[in-house]
Amino acid sequence: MQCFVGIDLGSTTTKAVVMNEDLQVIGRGITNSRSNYDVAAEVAKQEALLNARFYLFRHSLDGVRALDGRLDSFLDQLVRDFRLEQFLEQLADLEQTCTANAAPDRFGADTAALHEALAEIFRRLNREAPAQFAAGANRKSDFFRDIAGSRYLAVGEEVAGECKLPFDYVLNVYDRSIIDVENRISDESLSDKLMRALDRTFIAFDDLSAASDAVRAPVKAALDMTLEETYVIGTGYGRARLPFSKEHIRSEILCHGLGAHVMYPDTATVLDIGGQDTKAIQVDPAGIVENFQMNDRCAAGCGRYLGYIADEMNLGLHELGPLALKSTRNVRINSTCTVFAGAELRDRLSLGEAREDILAGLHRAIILRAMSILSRSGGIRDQFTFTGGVANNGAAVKALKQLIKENYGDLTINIDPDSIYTGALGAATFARRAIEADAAQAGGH
Amino acid sequence: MQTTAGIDVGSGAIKGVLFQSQGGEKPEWLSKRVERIRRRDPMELARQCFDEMLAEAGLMEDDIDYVSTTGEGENIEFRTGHFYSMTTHARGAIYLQPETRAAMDVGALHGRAIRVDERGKVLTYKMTSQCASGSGQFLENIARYLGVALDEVGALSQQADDPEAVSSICAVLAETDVINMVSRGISTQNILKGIHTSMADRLVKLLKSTRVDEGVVLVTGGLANDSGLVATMAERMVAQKMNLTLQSHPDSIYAGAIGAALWGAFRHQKLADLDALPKAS
Amino acid sequence: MSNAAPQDVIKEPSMLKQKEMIDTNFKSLSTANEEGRKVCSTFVPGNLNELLMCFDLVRNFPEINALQNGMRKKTGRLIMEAERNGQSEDVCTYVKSDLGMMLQGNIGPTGDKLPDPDVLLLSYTGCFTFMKWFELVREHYDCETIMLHVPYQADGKITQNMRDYVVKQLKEDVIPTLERVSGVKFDMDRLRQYMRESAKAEDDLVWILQSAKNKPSPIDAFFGGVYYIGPIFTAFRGTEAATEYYRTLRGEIEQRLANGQGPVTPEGDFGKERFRLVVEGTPNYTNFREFWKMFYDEGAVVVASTYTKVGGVYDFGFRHDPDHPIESLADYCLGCYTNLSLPARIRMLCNYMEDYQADGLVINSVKSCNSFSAGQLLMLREIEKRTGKPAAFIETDLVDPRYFSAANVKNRLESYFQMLQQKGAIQAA
Amino acid sequence: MTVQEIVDRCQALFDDLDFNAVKDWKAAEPGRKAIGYLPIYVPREIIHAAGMLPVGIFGGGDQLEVIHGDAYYQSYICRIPRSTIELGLTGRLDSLDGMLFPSICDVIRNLSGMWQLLFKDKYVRYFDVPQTYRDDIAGTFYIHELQSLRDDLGELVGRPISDDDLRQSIAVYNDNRKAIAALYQYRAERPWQAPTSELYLLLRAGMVLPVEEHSQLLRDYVAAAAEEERPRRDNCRVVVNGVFCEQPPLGLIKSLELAGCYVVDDDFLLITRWLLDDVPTAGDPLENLSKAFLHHSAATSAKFEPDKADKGKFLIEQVRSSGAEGVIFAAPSFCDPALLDRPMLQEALNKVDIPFTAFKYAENTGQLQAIREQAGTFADSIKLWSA
Ligand SMILES: Nc1ncnc2c1ncn2[C@@H]1O[C@H](COP(=O)(O)OP(=O)(O)O)[C@@H](O)[C@H]1O
Ligand SMILES: Nc1ncnc2c1ncn2[C@@H]1O[C@H](COP(=O)(O)OP(=O)(O)O)[C@@H](O)[C@H]1O
Ligand code: SF4
Ligand code: SF4
Ligand code: SF4
Repeated sequence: MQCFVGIDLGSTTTKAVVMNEDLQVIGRGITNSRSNYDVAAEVAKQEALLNARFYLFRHSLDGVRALDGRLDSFLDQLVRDFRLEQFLEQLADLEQTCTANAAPDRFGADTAALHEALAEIFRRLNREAPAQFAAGANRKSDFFRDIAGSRYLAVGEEVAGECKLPFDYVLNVYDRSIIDVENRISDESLSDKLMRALDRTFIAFDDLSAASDAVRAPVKAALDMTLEETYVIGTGYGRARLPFSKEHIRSEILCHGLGAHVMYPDTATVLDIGGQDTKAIQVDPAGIVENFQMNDRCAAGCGRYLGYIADEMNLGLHELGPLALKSTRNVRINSTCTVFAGAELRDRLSLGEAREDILAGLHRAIILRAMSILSRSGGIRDQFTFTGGVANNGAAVKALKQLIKENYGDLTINIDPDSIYTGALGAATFARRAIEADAAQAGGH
Repeated sequence: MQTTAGIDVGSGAIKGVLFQSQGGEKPEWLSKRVERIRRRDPMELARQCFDEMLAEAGLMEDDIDYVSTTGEGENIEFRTGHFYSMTTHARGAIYLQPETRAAMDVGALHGRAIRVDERGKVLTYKMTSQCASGSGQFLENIARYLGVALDEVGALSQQADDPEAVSSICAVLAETDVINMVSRGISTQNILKGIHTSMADRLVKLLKSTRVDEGVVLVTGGLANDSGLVATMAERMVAQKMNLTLQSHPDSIYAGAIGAALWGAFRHQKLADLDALPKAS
Repeated sequence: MSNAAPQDVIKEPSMLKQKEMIDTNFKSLSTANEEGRKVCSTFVPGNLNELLMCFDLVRNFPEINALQNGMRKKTGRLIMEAERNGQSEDVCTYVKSDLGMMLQGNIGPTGDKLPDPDVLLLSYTGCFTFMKWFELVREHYDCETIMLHVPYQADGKITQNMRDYVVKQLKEDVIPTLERVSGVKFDMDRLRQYMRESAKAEDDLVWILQSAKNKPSPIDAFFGGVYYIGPIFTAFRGTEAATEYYRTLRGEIEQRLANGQGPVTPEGDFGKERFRLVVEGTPNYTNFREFWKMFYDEGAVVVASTYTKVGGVYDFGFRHDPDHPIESLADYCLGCYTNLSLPARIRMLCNYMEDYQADGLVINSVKSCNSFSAGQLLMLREIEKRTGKPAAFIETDLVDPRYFSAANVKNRLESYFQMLQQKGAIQAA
Repeated sequence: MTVQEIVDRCQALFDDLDFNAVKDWKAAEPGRKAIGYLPIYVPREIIHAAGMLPVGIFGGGDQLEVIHGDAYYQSYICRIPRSTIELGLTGRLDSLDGMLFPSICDVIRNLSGMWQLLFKDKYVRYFDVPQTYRDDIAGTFYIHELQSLRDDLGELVGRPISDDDLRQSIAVYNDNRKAIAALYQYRAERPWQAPTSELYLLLRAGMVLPVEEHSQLLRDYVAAAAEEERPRRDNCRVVVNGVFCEQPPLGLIKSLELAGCYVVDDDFLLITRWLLDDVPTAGDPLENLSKAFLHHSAATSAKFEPDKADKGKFLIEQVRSSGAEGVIFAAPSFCDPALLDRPMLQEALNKVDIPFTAFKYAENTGQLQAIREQAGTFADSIKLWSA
């Protein structure tokens, strides 16, 4: 089938959206941006195509009675099992790379002890992996770098303590290895991994083993279907470094504007808070950008700021918002310099303020900055759409809603759970339109 | 004879020393410790550091005549007195290298250039501003990203052959710059050297604005351990025809704590002379 | 890519002439001290070039030195030097590159030594920083400083009180002091003669800048304009050389018009004119070419700019007037662009948008210059509102390379041009 | 009243970003008008003579959330104009019938034009003052400007301002200057009795209170302060310079004291101490105001110093007369006048061996650690090394 792909290579995450001819989104994929942009784009696209396969599975399994009405939970389990397979594969790679990097030229007499420690760390990591991907499990993030990284550090500190080995060694081996590991694309085929995941799923759903063949056949059929990448458009911060020709690149502003318009056709104002920039965009009823403003050459108050804070508090990004929502007191925070975030936090803690109150203050500070940029772009008009990664953060959303109400009154505020994909969605829409335009031109002549 | 403790609560690490001296003169080491904070509570860590030093020296808390804090240690409850960082780094630098005419303290978040006289008196100083570009923390993040241990940074930077300048002044955007460089295949050595160069430029600028014009400049603080930064600063100083000798000292990281301990002894002596001793703890 | 072979820049006769004029001036500055000629340092906006010539003073323009150093990529180092010597990171970089140059032996942009000034003529037009700038310079040279205070046109007009004040200062303070410093007696007829020359060149300059009303425009009124204003904003206003330069330039542009050609760019002829823009704000000098390229590569031509009015606003009728020399000098000082109130600046830009049939407005806001920058965001809004045309906002600096982020600027411009294009396509449909 | 009561009152006035004191004053008598002014100097005597309340607008401090104001300013411009705009756009300045923008720097100058555009129904005036000092040239110009302000305000209240009105107002302000001078004198002598954070609040109260009431409040404070014995710390004595426009947060002022510095002279709210001597009440009042301005006014970065030899003299005299041991240069970030002036002033201090330290702040600076450190080191060095 024909597919239109939009890739948004952001400063922190890379997103891809796959669309069919009818402008329906059939797949979304996301990965962390990394030094190898091609890999980031490729991985995001693979993830989106994978997600599209699941979309197809759902269609083809819809009528399979053998699943006993448990299609949703079956597919959810399959996704988790697939993720686990992926994780284990990369973990094995990480172990190998770490072991190779724990070489005597650097660690001298401690090398052997370090190898032992590494073996132990990975033993524990492998052991705990399935639990991390169990239903309802609380993961720090969905990216290998983050999950493996945070667990490695925690387990590593324990093991280093037990082995009386400097923790810095353990840390360093990881730091040396992770770039290589995350920049390698698995050479194993998708279907092999999926089939293994399916085996796992049938273990979880052992009462359905009789249905095995009835399920495997349509899955296999969906897997065999070719997804043709008819037209790809790239956008985002890193777009200029994508191996695409000029026609296949669009400005991120236009993509965000169009993406928001596609999700909510009545959108007039769009706010996007990404990793290192904040954009306020005004669009006309056709989704065309009329005006935009971005933060200047200081990255204060952008998404990355939250990342620093989360690190400082030893929390996952998605845990920040919920914690901040527990706040009961207002704490005014004025500096949003990302790098000083940690210092500010410590300062406040030492003054005896509660973590959740400080966090709420920090979120409000970020949104205040965004409000200024919005105001600079011409203010907020009805309807307002909030996009970008930070839209996933409940505390940021709460602060935003409050400030909009105080300053602009009651407006319709749209926030889509998939808002992080807005730029990619815009790009995919441009891809679809490019083909239409080509077709129209061909027809016209 | 006084036994005094100096505790330097930094944003990256806690440093502590114990000294025996006569009003800050003829000091003798009893003990030293450095503890990376790594998201732990600095106040608890400071206490722990103090206790460990006492244990190592075989002393009791009551044996200590004066506990002085410096850095962010104003709130430590077991202190006798507090001195501000530049006061202590200046004194510490003179202790470590009596020829010092300026101390260049480079820590996790700030850089400070402090001009001193031979007695450890601060003459002028200059600090980096509120924007955290080019601090130790930033270097540490980059090093981790590049998979380099902190103690390797120096050597690697000195192997650079074609350093790549970091264009952003913002530490956050500079991180993205670095990722970009990696993606363009720039070597780790050249990236590190580029960062060192931009940091060194800022630091030398600070130094120059204190108008120190001759003698030894001692690098203190955690980044004194980074031979690459020290070398790059020295290069920049030569390039700018500054008639100064840049040095580092293996105990440079303790400069603040040393200064605090010595000023504590000085103060204790003075108060004893005035018969106005406050009770310790 | 950046390592592509540098292209041979096409030089027209006017360009060669200008280059020669500039070189000669720097040469004459470099020998002034030795040859016993007296030197006056002064600023571009509100400069009294004709008057200074009456006293045989050689004119040195610190702002021009700074921008020339910027174009030659020397300012980064100079600014650092000034900062190392105690200047703040926050302040105007023109000042700092001048001070940095002074600290490093006062070697000018062309490599020629610049002279020690005998007098600082502080005509304080349109910017408070000038005042501190010459106080700082005065710390180094023990020389006379003349303050000519030019009041601000806060209500968009020159009142009689303002004019009287400036005239009085000129007559009772500036002229007597210049006579004393130079040892030359003031001669009103000499002044009139220079002013006659000025007016001629001013006529041609206005014609040249207004040629951009044609479609396609034969000139770029910002990037190209920066070169066109060179002589008349500086040491040459009132000289025959300037009159000749503008005559030649006008001839060349008449030719381009006849041929239906667009502007000349550093890489040769401009391609198809796709967007017509008005620019408010100053150029960036450290990356001048790179910045310009971002425009002409996209077919964007600047048809009018305010920067070409900082050294005098001539397109609304003002000319140096030999019949009322002192009064017209006062009006000239009072009328420079940055001495205009914000509402007046907005009106001027809106007129440009209309008269020059522009598709949009680009504001290049520089960190250095509060005089220009404070309020530009309101200007942007007002102009968008009044003209219905979209505007773009870019932040750089005049001569501080640390504040030019090519990627950032390009990102904004690219988005802006794509937006103009989309809009244009819809309107066409 | 006790010190605490006076300080609480001033603190409440300071915290009130809605200027209720102005509203109350206006409501007390129908038809009353109030005129706002920005730093550093306007002739409040003329406003007073028109029967109006002069109101000093000194930015939004660290408690105002600036949303719309930021939209008008790039990050490299100081904070005071943006918080001032925020105050205006959020209706907090609605009680003002006009605004004066003194000639201090390009930012405030341009703000006057922005105000014309944003608040079309209000009286807005850029108040130009001469940068040259001859009576026959600058004086003539300045008297004209004063006269035109007098005409404008007369028109606004619907009656011309008479010379006698002006003379009487000059006397009232002379009295206020005396009361302030007495307070400064008291603090210089006993800085632990009149901490600068309190002195500052007292001065700020004068920005919204009627001048007569303010003079009384100042005198009450000094009297009350003398009644109480307060603990004296082992602090050094400093002059603070550079705070004449955008204001440091109150926390910063307190931090200086905590870090070991007693402020004994400063250039806060310079308008209250701009004219150095009494302005004569006899003769032509505008001429008197002009002469006072041209020949007897404080030196500050926003003014041109015609004689190189006089650069820094005023500051050195402040140090000497207050018995200070050093100078703290505190300037708002991105403040061209203060920051460009600083190296010259420092040079002047160097020549006479007065120690100094310097840092920047913003009105909403939240992190005071670095500032405490610099002020603390400065205090340490004076304390450890003073004879
Ligand atoms: N689940 C989440 N919960 C809260 N915040 C999130 C979450 N996911 C991403 N973010 C925030 O979004 C930011 C990345 O946003 P994104 O729009 O992807 O930026 P970019 O396009 O610049 O890469 C992160 O820095 C983080 O702060
Ligand atoms: N060997 C090393 N090479 C480079 N940087 C180092 C090294 N050792 C410590 N550091 C840096 O020193 C910093 C801590 O320095 P320190 O002076 O203790 O700072 P602070 O007083 O602010 O805590 C850390 O941020 C770390 O990056
Ligand atoms: S380091 Fe902080 S303040 Fe400085 S530019 Fe970056 S985010 Fe902004
Ligand atoms: S502030 Fe602007 S006008 Fe003033 S000197 Fe600097 S660049 Fe020139
Ligand atoms: S703080 Fe400085 S730059 Fe800002 S308005 Fe005041 S005087 Fe001008």
